[in-house]
Amino acid sequence: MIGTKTRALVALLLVVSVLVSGLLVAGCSKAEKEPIKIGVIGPFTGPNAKPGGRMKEGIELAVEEINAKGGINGRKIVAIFEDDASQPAQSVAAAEKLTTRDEVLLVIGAYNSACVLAHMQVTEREKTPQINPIAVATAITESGNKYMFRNCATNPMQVSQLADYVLKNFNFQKFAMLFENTDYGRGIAEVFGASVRQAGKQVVAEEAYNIGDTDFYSQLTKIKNLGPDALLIGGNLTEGSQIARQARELGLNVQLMGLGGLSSPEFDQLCDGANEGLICTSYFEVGTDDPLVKKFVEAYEKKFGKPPEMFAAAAYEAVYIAEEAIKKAGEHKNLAEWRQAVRDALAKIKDLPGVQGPTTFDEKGQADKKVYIVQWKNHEKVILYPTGK
Amino acid sequence: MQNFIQQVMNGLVLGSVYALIALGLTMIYGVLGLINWAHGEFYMVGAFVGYILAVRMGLPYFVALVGAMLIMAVFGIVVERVVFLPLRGRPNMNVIIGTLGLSVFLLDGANLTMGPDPVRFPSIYTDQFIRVLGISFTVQRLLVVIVTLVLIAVLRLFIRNHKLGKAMRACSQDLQAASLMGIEINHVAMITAAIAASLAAAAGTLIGPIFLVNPQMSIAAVGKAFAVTILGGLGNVEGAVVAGFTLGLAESLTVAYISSYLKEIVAFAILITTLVFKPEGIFGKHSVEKV
Amino acid sequence: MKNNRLIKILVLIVILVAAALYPIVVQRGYYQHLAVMGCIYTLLASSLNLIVGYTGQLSLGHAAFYGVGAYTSALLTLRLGWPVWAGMLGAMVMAGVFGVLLGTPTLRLKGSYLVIATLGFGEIVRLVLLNWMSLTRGPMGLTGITRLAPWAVTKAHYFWVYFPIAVIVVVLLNQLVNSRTGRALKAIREDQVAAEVMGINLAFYKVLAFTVGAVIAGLAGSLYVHYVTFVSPDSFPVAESIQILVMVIVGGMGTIAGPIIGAFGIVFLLETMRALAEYRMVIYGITLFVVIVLMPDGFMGAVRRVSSILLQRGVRHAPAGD
Amino acid sequence: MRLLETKQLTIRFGGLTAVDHVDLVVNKGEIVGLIGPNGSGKTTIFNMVTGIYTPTEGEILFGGQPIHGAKPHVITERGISRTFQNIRLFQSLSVMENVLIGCHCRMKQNFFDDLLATKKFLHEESQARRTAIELLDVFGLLDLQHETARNLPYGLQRKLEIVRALASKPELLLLDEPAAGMNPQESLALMALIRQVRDRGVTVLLVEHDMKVVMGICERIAVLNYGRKIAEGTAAEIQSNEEVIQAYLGRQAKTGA
Amino acid sequence: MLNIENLQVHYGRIEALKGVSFSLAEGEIVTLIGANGAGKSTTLKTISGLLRASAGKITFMGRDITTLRPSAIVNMGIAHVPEGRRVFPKMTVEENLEMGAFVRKDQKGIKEDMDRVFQTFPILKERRTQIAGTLSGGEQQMLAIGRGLMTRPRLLLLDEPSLGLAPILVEQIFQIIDDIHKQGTPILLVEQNAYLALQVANRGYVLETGSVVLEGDAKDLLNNEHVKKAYLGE
Repeated sequence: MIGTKTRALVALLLVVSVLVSGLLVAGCSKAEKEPIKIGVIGPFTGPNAKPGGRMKEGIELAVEEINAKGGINGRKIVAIFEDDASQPAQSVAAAEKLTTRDEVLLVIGAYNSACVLAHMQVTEREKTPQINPIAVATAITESGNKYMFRNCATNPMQVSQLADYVLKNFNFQKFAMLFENTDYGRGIAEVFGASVRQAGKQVVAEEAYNIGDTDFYSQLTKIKNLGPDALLIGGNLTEGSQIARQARELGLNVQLMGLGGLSSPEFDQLCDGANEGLICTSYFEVGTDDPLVKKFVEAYEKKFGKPPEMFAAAAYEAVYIAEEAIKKAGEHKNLAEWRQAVRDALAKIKDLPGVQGPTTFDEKGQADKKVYIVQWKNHEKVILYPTGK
Repeated sequence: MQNFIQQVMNGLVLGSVYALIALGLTMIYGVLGLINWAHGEFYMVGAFVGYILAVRMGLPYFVALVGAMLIMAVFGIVVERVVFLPLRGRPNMNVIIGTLGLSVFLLDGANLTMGPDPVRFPSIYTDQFIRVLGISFTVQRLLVVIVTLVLIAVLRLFIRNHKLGKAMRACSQDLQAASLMGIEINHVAMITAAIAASLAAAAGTLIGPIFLVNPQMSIAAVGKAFAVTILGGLGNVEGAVVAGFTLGLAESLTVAYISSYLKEIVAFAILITTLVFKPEGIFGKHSVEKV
Repeated sequence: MKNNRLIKILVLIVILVAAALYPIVVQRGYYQHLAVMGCIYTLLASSLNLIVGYTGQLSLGHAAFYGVGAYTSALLTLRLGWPVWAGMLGAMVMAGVFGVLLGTPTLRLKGSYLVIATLGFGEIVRLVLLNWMSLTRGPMGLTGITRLAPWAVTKAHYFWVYFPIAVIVVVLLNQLVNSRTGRALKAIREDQVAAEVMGINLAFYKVLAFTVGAVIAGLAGSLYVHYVTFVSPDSFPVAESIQILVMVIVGGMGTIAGPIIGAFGIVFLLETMRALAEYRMVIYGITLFVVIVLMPDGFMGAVRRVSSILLQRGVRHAPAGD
Repeated sequence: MRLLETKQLTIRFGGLTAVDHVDLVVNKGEIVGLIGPNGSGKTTIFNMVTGIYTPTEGEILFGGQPIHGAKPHVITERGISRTFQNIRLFQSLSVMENVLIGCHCRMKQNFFDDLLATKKFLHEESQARRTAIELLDVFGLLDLQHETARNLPYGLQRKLEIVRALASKPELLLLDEPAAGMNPQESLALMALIRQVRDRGVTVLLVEHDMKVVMGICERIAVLNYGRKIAEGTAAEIQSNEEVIQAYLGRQAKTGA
Repeated sequence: MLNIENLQVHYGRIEALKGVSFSLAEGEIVTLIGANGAGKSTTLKTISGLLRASAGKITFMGRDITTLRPSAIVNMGIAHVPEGRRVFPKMTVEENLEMGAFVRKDQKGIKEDMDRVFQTFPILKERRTQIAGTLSGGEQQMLAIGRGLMTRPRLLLLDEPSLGLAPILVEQIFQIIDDIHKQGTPILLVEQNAYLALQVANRGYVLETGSVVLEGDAKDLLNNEHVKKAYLGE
């Protein structure tokens, strides 16, 4: 039998040695002259690993291109990827690690709004500038966080564009909405519902589902019975594709609408034709004749053997925005000063060309971006708006 | 009415899957006396095996279904030898941690080898529709229900009438007495694990074409399977079947007539209610503890 | 007796001094972050240990108390403008109420049934947090939660507050398990019927264990939100309950030191394993299995066994009875 | 003076009547034996008296007050303690802890005293420890106080169970087959022990198969068969009772004697 | 035919058998008597392979069976009717008997043996489709013995067959034991009711706290002073 004394001592020894080992590890990795570090947070595993992977590819490509040109101000850049698996808590841990252990200059990410909302206080506390290329919740740029910049359209921006288009061009009376039970999905439903009602039309069904759900028959059956003219899918491509397929199986022949991710080729693949005629918004289209886009598409296809999609494009663009800001900010010995300088440079960015169109940040850090409205026709996208392009 | 019938059909499809998964869980508990916290992963791995056979290797769907069940049976035997055997007779906590270790291993192993992306698992039956009485479903959905019922019937016959099935029942009632009959406990344990894993594989391969296949599919499944197993009574085979269909229908009808927000809560509400009011399950009898 | 107490106090002082120095020596905020999380998990694992290790009631719903505490504290400070310390008290009270809620219906349940019931309870709490939009903002979570105090800017500040809290809680738990109450809990773990016949009120003590455990987990939840300043239901999945249980069991349940070692050990181990990248969780899974098969009574059990061999103090053979 | 009295005590499990209208009286200071074939309801009666089972019918009076249906811990507080047929010690706790748990219901501190180590806590603890040491000393277990209960040999485990039961300061002690697994010498020692317990002022009711123990120390014996009391009386009366011989002792046992 | 040498068994750290030796010859009934916890059941469980011996040797028909698995031991022809009957409570009487014949493949022989069991226990025939858990204690004991006989054993181990049975039934059971013996099956009998056991047995061993303290012819043991004192309640 071992006395409580001995046990307490053993415990003490262990705790102290664990703490000391932390110290040793910390001591070993002393910084020297190193490349400029950019931290990237995204869902590289978990339910959104697929778009997370595209995001990563976009960043890898941009980093490679910039380094091939000789880096920024003569220094190479390196991207450090941290996985958050779409979990806010993990996202916070990732941000902690990037800002305080890896001491990155700025952070790009993440994918889920909930994750960005969770970790943005970490980057703000560490006064580290952050470019958010994908997460669309309005609260992210409305929070007054001086270090947060976003180079994509927010939920209300794209949803109201979609609603305007549909209400103007179709004579639908009854709308149904099936959306994921997250900040993202609820935001979509709120804005779209408001637009529909404002136009004097009806929202007959508002059904929710959770991320990772696979069976939507129950919700769709219910919706079918209410006889809508159009159905808005407010979610990501995995669940969205299942909704489209199951709607077809149930004989729910209404106009399908969606956002963002539903314009990606993966969505088309997973749908297996069920997306025929679906109208959705898109941040990025391969088939335009913008030279920047052409160059990007070419390089991406060469590197990854497939055409890029929106998340790759958004993340790619974010790296170039970062490059511009870092270039303008110049060299700084002290990391805190350097970060501050990069933030200030980001705030001044105006009409910077990019693959998603020019970027200008307003005083909240939100870029004014327009989205495309496209329709799936025979596995290809037809651009409905803007018609000029 | 149409709505109701359609929802019942939806519920039957869900219920089939729940029943198949829960059957394996309850059998392992009944015979080996341990709760397999990695059972959701059996289902997921089974679905991937079916997917590889049918899509990557291009085998006909039914061949893939049977193939997946056979391969998973072997998988079950390996798991029984490597994981369950060292945990047999250990305290509950050790069993939980041990099988959870297996669960983490399988889940992330699948992430590594198959990638985290959901994949589509097309079968020819997903494109054939049946539209009667104003309700609509694919042949695949009908197939899920029919194959499930057939498997349940076969399993029941096996357990009722086959010598090995009887040996399994004997083991679940009194392991020591069973071994005194000359029943080789290790064989029964392996057969049980094999059947449990192949039923999970059937569930995965049947439902794969309807939904998508990805490593994460195990997580949602396991919670439901626990609810079903408890509702049916731990170790009770008939109970698991009835409870599986009950939960499928309850979920489907909840969405139809109450709210889709409550869909996920249904399983846990059933679980807690059963545990509080009738922990021995719908078919269980209350027994007095011997002092 | 006195000597023992003196040593304990001495040990305590050494720990406190070492802890006070840690953030000064280890400058990297990241390691400080891990140390803060280590303190929070120490509270969680130690409180679960009271339920699982001392009372023998296997629970997989501990993250629910953690979550309830976190949300209560967040909402009280955010919506009602309560000071942080009041939020903490509120979190402890509310989590305690949930402890009673879970403790009562589970009185009849044992073994696997109890585990599954607590698992279901944890999921229901999470799902309610997820769906009660008007209160919790659902999946969006609550942001901008008050920091611990205006002066608490760095992680070192948090560590200096949280570590002593963890120490105080552990000391109190140590006192508790070596008292009449603690003996009653252990008796229940060993043999419920015999315990009852020895005059121990089963219902009272089981609910007490759940409640005390919940109160401490609630406190941990409160410490967590005022540190991270964000909370969403995603932070309290079943996986979190499992993680806490792993800390208790791998550390060694039914011991005071075990859960502390488990908490710090696993927090730091998982981070060290980040180097293994995508193989991390696969290896973690195998490790868990191997550890539980080789060290069924956890790290402390193994320590006890090894030291009893080293000290040549094998089990004393009792004198023959006849 | 009647210390324990059961009136028409009955319990049914499902269709089975395990105890069937049994009247039993134990007077203060007596040693009473309860015998009968396995499954005749002896232990079930113990379980009802100690509150583990609730009787279906009938009454149990202790010191003239009804106790049937009360929770076991309440009954222990009233002054009834017991041991078990298959030893139920707190196996992984020390001998001392086992006895201290026996003291549980006689200790007056509350949860907060325990948590904060108040004066009351210190006083009650040292009091309980003194009681425990005294008991362990009297029964010769003091040297083993730090030993884990599991490591004790069978006979000492039985003894410890009795000591633990005595720690709750009972007026009535129920012993369930205390001589089970003991050899004749051990049984002799046990008989002395039981007498010693009685001499401390504790009334004893015991279930036992070892007729030598039963006949040797019991002042009165009640015989159960199929849940019913078929006889009651002194050892000599029971040994010559025709029905008892037929149901339990066996004819040969009598002729052999 | 059965030979036990210096058998030792531990439950964890507790020594349950401290070196027990005895033997049983073809055609014998041998009984082990002793108090609860003396190690009688432990001995039987070790013979049938449910427990592992920590030392010592068990030979059956000249073959060492000490480390064989229970199923192999059943195959060798040792049937163990466990204490407390242990019938399969949710199976019918017939299914229970079938389980007894689990290791056998001769359908015809099984059928014959089942008829024989029904002859020996007519009550079981009446109840053949009844669920075993609903039988009375005596009927369950008969079923347990019948189930043991279904293996067509070369040696029958009976653990406390009279436990908890009414005296009338006890007599009946012992009658049956005697019959089985007369039909040629040797029996190793563990009994608390030492008197009855020694009446029916050829030889006996007295176990006390894990050791054999006395052995001899049953008749001699019946008249032994120590046995009389300790086990016959005289």
